[in-house]
Amino acid sequence: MDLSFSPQEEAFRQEVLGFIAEAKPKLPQKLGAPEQARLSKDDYLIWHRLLFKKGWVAPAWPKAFGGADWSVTQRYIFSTEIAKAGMPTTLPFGLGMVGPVIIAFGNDAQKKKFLPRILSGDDWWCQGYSEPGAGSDLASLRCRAVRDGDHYVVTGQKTWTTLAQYADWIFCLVRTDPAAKPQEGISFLLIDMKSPGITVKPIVILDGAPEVNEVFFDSVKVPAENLVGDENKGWTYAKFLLAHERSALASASRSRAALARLKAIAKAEQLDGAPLIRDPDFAHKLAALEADLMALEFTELRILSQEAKGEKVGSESSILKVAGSEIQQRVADLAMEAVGYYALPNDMSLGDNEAVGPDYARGLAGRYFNLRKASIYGGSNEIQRNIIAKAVLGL
Amino acid sequence: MDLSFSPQEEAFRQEVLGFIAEAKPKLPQKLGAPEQARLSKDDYLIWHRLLFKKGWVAPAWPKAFGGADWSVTQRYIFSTEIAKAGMPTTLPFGLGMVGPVIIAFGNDAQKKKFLPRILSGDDWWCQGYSEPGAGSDLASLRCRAVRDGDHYVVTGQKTWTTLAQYADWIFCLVRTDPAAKPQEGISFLLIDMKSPGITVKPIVILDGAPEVNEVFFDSVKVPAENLVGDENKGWTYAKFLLAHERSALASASRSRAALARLKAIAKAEQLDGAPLIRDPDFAHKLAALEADLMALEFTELRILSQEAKGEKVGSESSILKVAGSEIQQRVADLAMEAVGYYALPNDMSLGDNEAVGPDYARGLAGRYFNLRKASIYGGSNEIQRNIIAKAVLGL
Amino acid sequence: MDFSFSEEQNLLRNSLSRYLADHYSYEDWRKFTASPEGRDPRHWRQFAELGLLAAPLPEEHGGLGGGAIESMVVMEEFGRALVVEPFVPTVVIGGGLLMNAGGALAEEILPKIAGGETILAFAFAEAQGRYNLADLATTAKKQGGAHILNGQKSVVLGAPWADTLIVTARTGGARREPGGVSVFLVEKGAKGVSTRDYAAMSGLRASDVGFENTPARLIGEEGAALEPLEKVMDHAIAAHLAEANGAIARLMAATTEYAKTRKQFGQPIGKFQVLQHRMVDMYIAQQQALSAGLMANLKLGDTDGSRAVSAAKAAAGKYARAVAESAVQIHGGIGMTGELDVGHYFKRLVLLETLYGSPDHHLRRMARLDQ
Amino acid sequence: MDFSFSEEQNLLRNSLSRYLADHYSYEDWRKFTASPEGRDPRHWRQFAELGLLAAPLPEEHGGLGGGAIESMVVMEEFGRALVVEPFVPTVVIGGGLLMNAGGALAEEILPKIAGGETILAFAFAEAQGRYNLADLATTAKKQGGAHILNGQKSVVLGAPWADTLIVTARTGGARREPGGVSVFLVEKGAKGVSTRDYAAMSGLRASDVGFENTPARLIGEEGAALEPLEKVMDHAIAAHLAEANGAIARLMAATTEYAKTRKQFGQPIGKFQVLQHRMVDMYIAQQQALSAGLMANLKLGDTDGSRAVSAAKAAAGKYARAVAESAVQIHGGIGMTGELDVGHYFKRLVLLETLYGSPDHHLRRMARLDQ
Repeated sequence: MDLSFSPQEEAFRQEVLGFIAEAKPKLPQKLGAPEQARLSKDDYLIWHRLLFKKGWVAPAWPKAFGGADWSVTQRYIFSTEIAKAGMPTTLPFGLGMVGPVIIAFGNDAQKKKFLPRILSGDDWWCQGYSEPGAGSDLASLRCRAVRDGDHYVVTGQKTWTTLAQYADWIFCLVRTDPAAKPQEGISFLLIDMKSPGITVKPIVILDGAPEVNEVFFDSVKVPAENLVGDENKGWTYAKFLLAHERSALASASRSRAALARLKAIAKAEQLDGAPLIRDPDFAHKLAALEADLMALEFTELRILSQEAKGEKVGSESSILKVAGSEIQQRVADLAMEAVGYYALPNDMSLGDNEAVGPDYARGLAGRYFNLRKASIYGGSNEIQRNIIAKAVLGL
Repeated sequence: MDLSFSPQEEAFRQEVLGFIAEAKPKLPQKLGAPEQARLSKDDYLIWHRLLFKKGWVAPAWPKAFGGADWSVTQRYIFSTEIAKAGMPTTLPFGLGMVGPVIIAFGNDAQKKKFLPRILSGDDWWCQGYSEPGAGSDLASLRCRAVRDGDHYVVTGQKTWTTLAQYADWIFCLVRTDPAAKPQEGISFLLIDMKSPGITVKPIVILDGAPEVNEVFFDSVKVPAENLVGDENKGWTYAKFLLAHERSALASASRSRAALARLKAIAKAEQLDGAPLIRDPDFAHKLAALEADLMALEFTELRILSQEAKGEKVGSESSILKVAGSEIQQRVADLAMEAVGYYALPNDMSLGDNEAVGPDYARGLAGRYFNLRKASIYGGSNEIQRNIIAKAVLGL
Repeated sequence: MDFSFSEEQNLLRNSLSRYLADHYSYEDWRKFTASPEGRDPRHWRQFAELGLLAAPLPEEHGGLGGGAIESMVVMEEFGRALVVEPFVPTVVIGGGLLMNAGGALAEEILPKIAGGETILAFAFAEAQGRYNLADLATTAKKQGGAHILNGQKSVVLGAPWADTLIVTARTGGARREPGGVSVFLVEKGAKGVSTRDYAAMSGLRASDVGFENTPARLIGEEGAALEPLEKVMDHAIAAHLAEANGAIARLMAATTEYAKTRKQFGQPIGKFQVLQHRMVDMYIAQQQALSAGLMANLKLGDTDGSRAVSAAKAAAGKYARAVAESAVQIHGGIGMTGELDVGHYFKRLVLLETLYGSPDHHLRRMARLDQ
Repeated sequence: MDFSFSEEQNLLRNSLSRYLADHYSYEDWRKFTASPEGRDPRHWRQFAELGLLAAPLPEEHGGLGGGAIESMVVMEEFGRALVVEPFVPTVVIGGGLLMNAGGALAEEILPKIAGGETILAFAFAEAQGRYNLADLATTAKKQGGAHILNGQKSVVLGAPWADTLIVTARTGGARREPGGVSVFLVEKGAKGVSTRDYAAMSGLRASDVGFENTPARLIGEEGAALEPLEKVMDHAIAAHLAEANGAIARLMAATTEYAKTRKQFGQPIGKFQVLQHRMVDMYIAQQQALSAGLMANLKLGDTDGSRAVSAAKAAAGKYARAVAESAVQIHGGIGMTGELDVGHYFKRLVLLETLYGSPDHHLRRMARLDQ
């Protein structure tokens, strides 16, 4: 029973801290305040390329493909320190999603063609899963790909495609055998966003940000060599990816950093002439939230320590998604509450205007509204609870 | 839009207040403090008979059967004032359940035989619905009644039978046609508790009180004249009764009275040298609870005003059961919290001992545990939500 | 005891709801809230013609002699249609303070309110003051026959559309002291008024407003405005509770409708038991919020009226939030979009939860009024 | 970073859990908790033989040299079996205060604790004091070489079985002042000790205890006990969090098992989605409570140790209550009975929620330690 890191791990942590100290001044300031950031493609890429140069952009990838091949604990240390320092995460679509799928199921040509450009940031990827009729229920998707000689012809629509407006490539689940049962007959296809017949239409969401998009495919020709693995086996790869996504740790350290910013706001805000943080009601909510977060941090550590020992962690880690998203939402809610009336004009839904009121109020309401997605996207919390009920509790 | 009572209603309220002022000194003191009361049969009957003498024991029954035949508003005024004054309710099994069923579906002989003795309190009734295998799912009950000449032979078991230990009679749902579909083939039978073959076994519940029982029937002979209505039509009568039960108003005024007692406790208890009621955390919880209760009082009034206008109020009133039970439970929880360590010895599970600590602490923990039943008995809150989803929201 | 509306009140509701259905659809709303002006000025004139603005005002000042119930009817319909026009600041607050003060100012302004000839905004909040009406850094001094205002006000809703501001300021006493609070009428075009206009959530517009030696006309008695202010704020809160109930009704209907048609896993999502129960909880919250709003409006002016208003504000804020968050969750991704109206109703409810005091603020007020 | 237990700790757990399975079944428990004595005295002797009582104590005083993790292991198993014996007051609190004070009293008593020759109870609560350890009306005065105690203590858990009491009293300072708090050892049979014994929820026994000029032996420094007391209470709370986790584990297992077998409407109730999700929420609460308990125990003694303990106590209290209330609700009527063990675990968790400070008390302490 030991809470401390090994000397090697501690040395690694110091190395990460050193890197952060060096990198931080090179980053635009808004990268450190996710409540207020509306990041451009370049903003994201600055950080991506700094990590790439250091060889740290793909912590979990094998060395052979240019990854850092870190242990679970190293990855945890890295993402925790990054979060503490208020640095952004890299986007998951290339590094965390399609990359691992190509590594696991792609052929050599695909590995050679795609992996280096994911690492370097030369290719920006997005994810083509959800459809208007298939949100949490992926098996019912209808976007068709028909084989025609050496290529597929893709027709249909994807939606909720995050940051598709910047993307060079999209990885899609498409239906290749409409006669098969819902979960069969699905294939995993890589599609060049510059292909004729693709239209991207932004969806403005609650906080006013053009974060997600609809992507339309009108008889888009896709070379057959862009099929990953076997035709009609796409569901297997999708499940692999979902499992990969769920076990992503360290959302707690993001909430921890957001909580620290919230406390700073509560010290600056006034109530009846005293700092808001001294108000019994606010202090109570803050403490209750932090207590839950501290427990969540240890839940992460417990799962981490299992993974580090090589034990298989299954759907248990879904609780991190459920509890983690609820805590994220509570932090955002309390931050919005903390600024009182100055939350009202600051939901970013009317453009990139400067803050009204104190600078820290900017974007707080938008953040609260935006984070409603945390319990919807990536398998809603209802779906997560279904999974836990079945897989963990055996109900 | 008018919140006040009509002059006639106000005059009635004054009459009720006069009756209460007169009756109160005649009642044992414990009848006024439901948190601490462990009532005997005699305790219940004192109050019952006072009301009977006044002609008020059956507010909703027609005059022809000895009832008061009050309007909905009168009934509301009566039960509200009774609750405010800290007086007990009468038990529902005779007056509120089997009585109305006999009035609606019984024959003249049954009316003559049973109704007067329900009114006078000479017969104590209990309810034989639930069975070990059939709690919220009444349709699956198995207690059998086989017709044999001029009587039925009843074999089986009932459970959760409240205060059966005092009962002279039990009204039972029994299966008379085992071949029929689950909800058919059920009959409504009145059974003398002194019949040979009946055994009553107390179930001790969380607060230590012998409030409910198991009732066993071993080839109990029941005269066929004790069948209410038609054979195999019992489900209809049961549904009639459930609807009758749900629309019982004025649980809010009970919670209001309990809240007043809770406030008195919070004024007497100390925290850091000041009354507990001044503690910001406690005051916050108290105010939040009272705000919900005030809304519930108006929800009751809104339903009352619909009923008073003769509009049919359906499953909408199920929300009174759900919201009302949750508020009841919160009041009990906060009362337990208010007395701190002196809640621990006072759950009554080890006999009728005197209070340990302040007198008002007696029974508070027991009350909290006991009231867990409020969301279970009489159609659990899950069942109520199923009903509302279907009948009100049309889902 | 009777919760039915009078014939006049039903007429008022029907004519308003018909007007809004015809001229204030969500499509219309999207268009004019995105325009530079942020509203369509014709609506205010039509509201005057429909008699809304006169409904709760006294007959001797051009009103129709109604009261809180009329405001409740109007605001519930406004809530259903996400109306942005400042009925409460103009009619309930402005009208209320003037009625209360009486005198020449009331004679002058009340008929203009009733006739739709003026739009008022209420400038009360200050950066340090949060929900405490007496926490004022803005000051006013008597200079000759008039007053001179100096200070800064935050998030004055509707100010970009207003011609006149109602402003709270200190004429004496220390910060947060009950005595020494006064209320003034200020022409928006007056000397020394500076404004920064911006959009606020759910289609509203607001301004931060500065005053530098601005001439102002005193409403009521100098230094004794806190009590009438609290009273008028109770009326404003009660009216906004009705607005929230209109918005809640729309979210409730949209969500159950969506749940009946949207299919996942081969059946309408409304068949999933967890979503059914969640919608039942929404329904219970809706019913409780309705009750809270009714209570607040019916108890205005009673000895326990302020306590009832605070209880209702606190409880209804919680109910509204629960309904709104569930509405988005059950709609899923589509509920997150700015295109669907659900998100805008959500934002209106969050705005109303904050406006004139958070639930915590009102629970504290409740506890204070209990002692 | 490693959350695995050492071999010795696993051995300790295994031997204890085997003993409890063989000799401390729920049937046994029902019998001896209903007996006049309320316990079976053989168990305490067996606990001594199994080395539990020595496990967390230092070797120089007859202990086995373990610490908080050993207490955690013991208490988790105790929680699973609803054990009533006062391990925490005797070993963690008594042992902890004596270890901290050192000296002759430690030399004398610690080996007796380790050997199972003494049972201690901790008399700290007073009617007016609630969870504030310094809010003491009980006083002690030096008289000759010894101290003389006067006062009243409330709900002293385990006191009916104890031979010796640890008592907090004021030797100086005003009520609630940090300085002037002292801790004493008092023979229960000493002059002037009066007790009223009674049963407390979940099979425990307790006493209200009075002292009238009772001779008492000072533990540690006079008037400076509050700091070491707080430290030892952190250990006690951490141990009880492990106990709660044992009880939660039992409720969780009982509930999912019941849901798989109990049928309603033609299928196991565990097939109903609302109950599935409710059990998932129980599971999440269980996992979070486990984490909170682990955090509290691992951070004892760190600079932020007390804050972590308070956070864990507050959060775990909420989780435990949620699990327990759901366990009863899902069991339905049967969960309401005193015959099923579920209700007793529920009561133990409610008791532990209150013991040494409610969740609100600890959230306040957390906030205080943050400033």
